[in-house]
Amino acid sequence: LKQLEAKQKFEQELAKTQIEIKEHTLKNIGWELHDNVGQLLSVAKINLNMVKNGGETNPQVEEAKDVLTQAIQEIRSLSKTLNNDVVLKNGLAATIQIELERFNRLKFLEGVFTLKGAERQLEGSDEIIIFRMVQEFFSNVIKHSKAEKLTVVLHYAETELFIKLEDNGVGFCTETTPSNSGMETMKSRAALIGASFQLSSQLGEGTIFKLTYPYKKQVKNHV
Amino acid sequence: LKQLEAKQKFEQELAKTQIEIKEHTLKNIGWELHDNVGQLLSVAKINLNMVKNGGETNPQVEEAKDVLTQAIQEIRSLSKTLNNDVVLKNGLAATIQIELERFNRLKFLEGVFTLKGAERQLEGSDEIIIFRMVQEFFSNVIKHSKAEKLTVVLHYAETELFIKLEDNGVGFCTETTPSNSGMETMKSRAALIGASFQLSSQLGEGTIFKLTYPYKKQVKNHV
Amino acid sequence: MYKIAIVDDHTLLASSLEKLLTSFGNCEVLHISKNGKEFQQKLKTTPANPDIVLLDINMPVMDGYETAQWIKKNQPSIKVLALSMEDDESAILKMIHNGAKGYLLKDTPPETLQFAIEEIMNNGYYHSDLVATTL
Ligand SMILES: Nc1ncnc2c1ncn2[C@@H]1O[C@H](COP(=O)(O)OP(=O)(O)OP(=O)(O)O)[C@@H](O)[C@H]1O
Ligand SMILES: Nc1ncnc2c1ncn2[C@@H]1O[C@H](COP(=O)(O)OP(=O)(O)OP(=O)(O)O)[C@@H](O)[C@H]1O
Ligand SMILES: [K+]
Ligand SMILES: [Mg+2]
Ligand SMILES: [Mg+2]
Ligand SMILES: [Mg+2]
Repeated sequence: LKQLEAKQKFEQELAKTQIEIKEHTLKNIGWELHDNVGQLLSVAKINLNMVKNGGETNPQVEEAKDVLTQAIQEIRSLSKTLNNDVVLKNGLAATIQIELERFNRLKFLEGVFTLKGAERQLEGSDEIIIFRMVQEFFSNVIKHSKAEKLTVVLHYAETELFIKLEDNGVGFCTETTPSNSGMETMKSRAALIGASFQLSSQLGEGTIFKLTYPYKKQVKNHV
Repeated sequence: LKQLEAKQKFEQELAKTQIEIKEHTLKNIGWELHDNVGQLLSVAKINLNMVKNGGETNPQVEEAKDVLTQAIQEIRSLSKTLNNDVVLKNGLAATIQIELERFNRLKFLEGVFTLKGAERQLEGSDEIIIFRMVQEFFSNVIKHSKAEKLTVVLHYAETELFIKLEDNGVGFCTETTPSNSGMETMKSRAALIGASFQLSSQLGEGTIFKLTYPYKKQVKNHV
Repeated sequence: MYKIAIVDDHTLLASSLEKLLTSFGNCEVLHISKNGKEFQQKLKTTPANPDIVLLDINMPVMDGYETAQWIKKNQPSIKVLALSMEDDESAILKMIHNGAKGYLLKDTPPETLQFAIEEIMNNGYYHSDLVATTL
């Protein structure tokens, strides 16, 4: 028993270490992108803005300027993605929305978000686990569905949170398709936070994911 | 007891979830940087290369091109930072080296790396924990030391790995300076992997960190 | 001639800005500093005070927030125009709170920069759309 405990403690510390390393990496990247790449692009733009051609504008220079403006904008959005990592900071709804915005921005598909009811702050750990489940569904949509549209409804009802995710892609036969580690992990994690979910799909009909999460005791309104 | 076990299982799953979210973020960033920002910059450069000015080169356009080349280079290096996250992939020595290269590149300080003996692959979890200890020392050097130089020696001896980290910064009084969470975590983690370390410093003398890690049973040569 | 000082740790960006300001014809760059501390030093050793400081935010040693606050307290006649990569609300609010008369992003078109300088010299402040929507 003692040995088992020690092993568990070790595993936990190892996981914490890995999170720290990744956080460190994300921070470095954010910093470098913003303070280094972003500024270099600003320098390039300042230079191009000074190009004088006897009053005439040069089409190539103008195009280069436009492209640089886009690149700088991309870098700003990327910083947003980086910060999105901290689920608790913005709350579940905003975090999911930022993910959808990314899909829209990169033209992966059209993401549509609806919030019903008043958002509540759930237990932090549960928000993280729910977000990761949503993220796994999104990954599946991107990887397998060929969908053009992804609809997300978050409904904060009186005693529970309902989430409905729906794609309009190729669908799959839920009876014959073996679930892989993605869906298996979802199942065990749903159980862990006392949530239940249901995945329904048919070939050619798109895929729907429905999750129900009953609130735990201490609930506050989200600011 | 059952409850404690359940709680531990939950904590572990939560940590895994967080690691997955961060990995997802890192992957997205890598992709977006490479396929999106990188491409935009290439487009800008192609445009600038087409600027004709009656045979004469325009100094602002030339400068903009140089700066873009730098930015593209930065983005390539960033991908390296992104991938460096996976400690086990390159082994401990290479991972530390990439971190030092980053310091050099961003002109934080001069990082000098020496490898003695033949590198061995340690247990994966132990490499991760050792790397994180080294990273914490590096963070302290950047945050507190005002050092211009950071020397790293990895010595793979017969039965143990010695690591020596040294900065030439302001130093601090180890007796009167309270250790914070950084150093405290280092202590408990060293114990966890059976390593011992020693931090010596004096005001105005720089700081030295020495770690000894006795190899465990199964050791292989690193490829 | 408007007398301008630049405070930015990104030396390449600072020197590009200097060229741009000089090209306006009515601006003269007195000095460039890599952080607030260096700027304080330059103020002491340079006879003429700048009318406007183009002030970056993220800098080592002494950042833009601290520098703006110091200027507000010790050199209130010098006008701060913040010039940063940062486009988030809290950065804008903090700089304006610390006395900045305007806030521009580093990739702002030159006409806007020139206009902002004119406005600050003539009216005491310039609030771009970015700032206006934040306040
Ligand atoms: N939205 C979807 N559209 C179409 N097919 C899907 C969708 N979601 C899941 N599937 C099918 O269900 C299978 C199982 O999904 P699951 O997430 O378990 O595994 P995976 O995505 O293949 O791999 P991973 O373990 O990396 O998640 C997929 O391989 C795919 O065939
Ligand atoms: N290389 C160094 N040079 C100078 N001072 C140092 C160095 N390393 C540590 N210190 C001093 O020792 C103190 C304790 O370090 P420690 O890593 O425990 O905490 P910290 O870095 O302040 O905070 P954190 O918990 O985020 O790591 C520091 O606050 C600093 O005063
Ligand atoms: K900045
Ligand atoms: Mg999957
Ligand atoms: Mg520390
Ligand atoms: Mg800066």
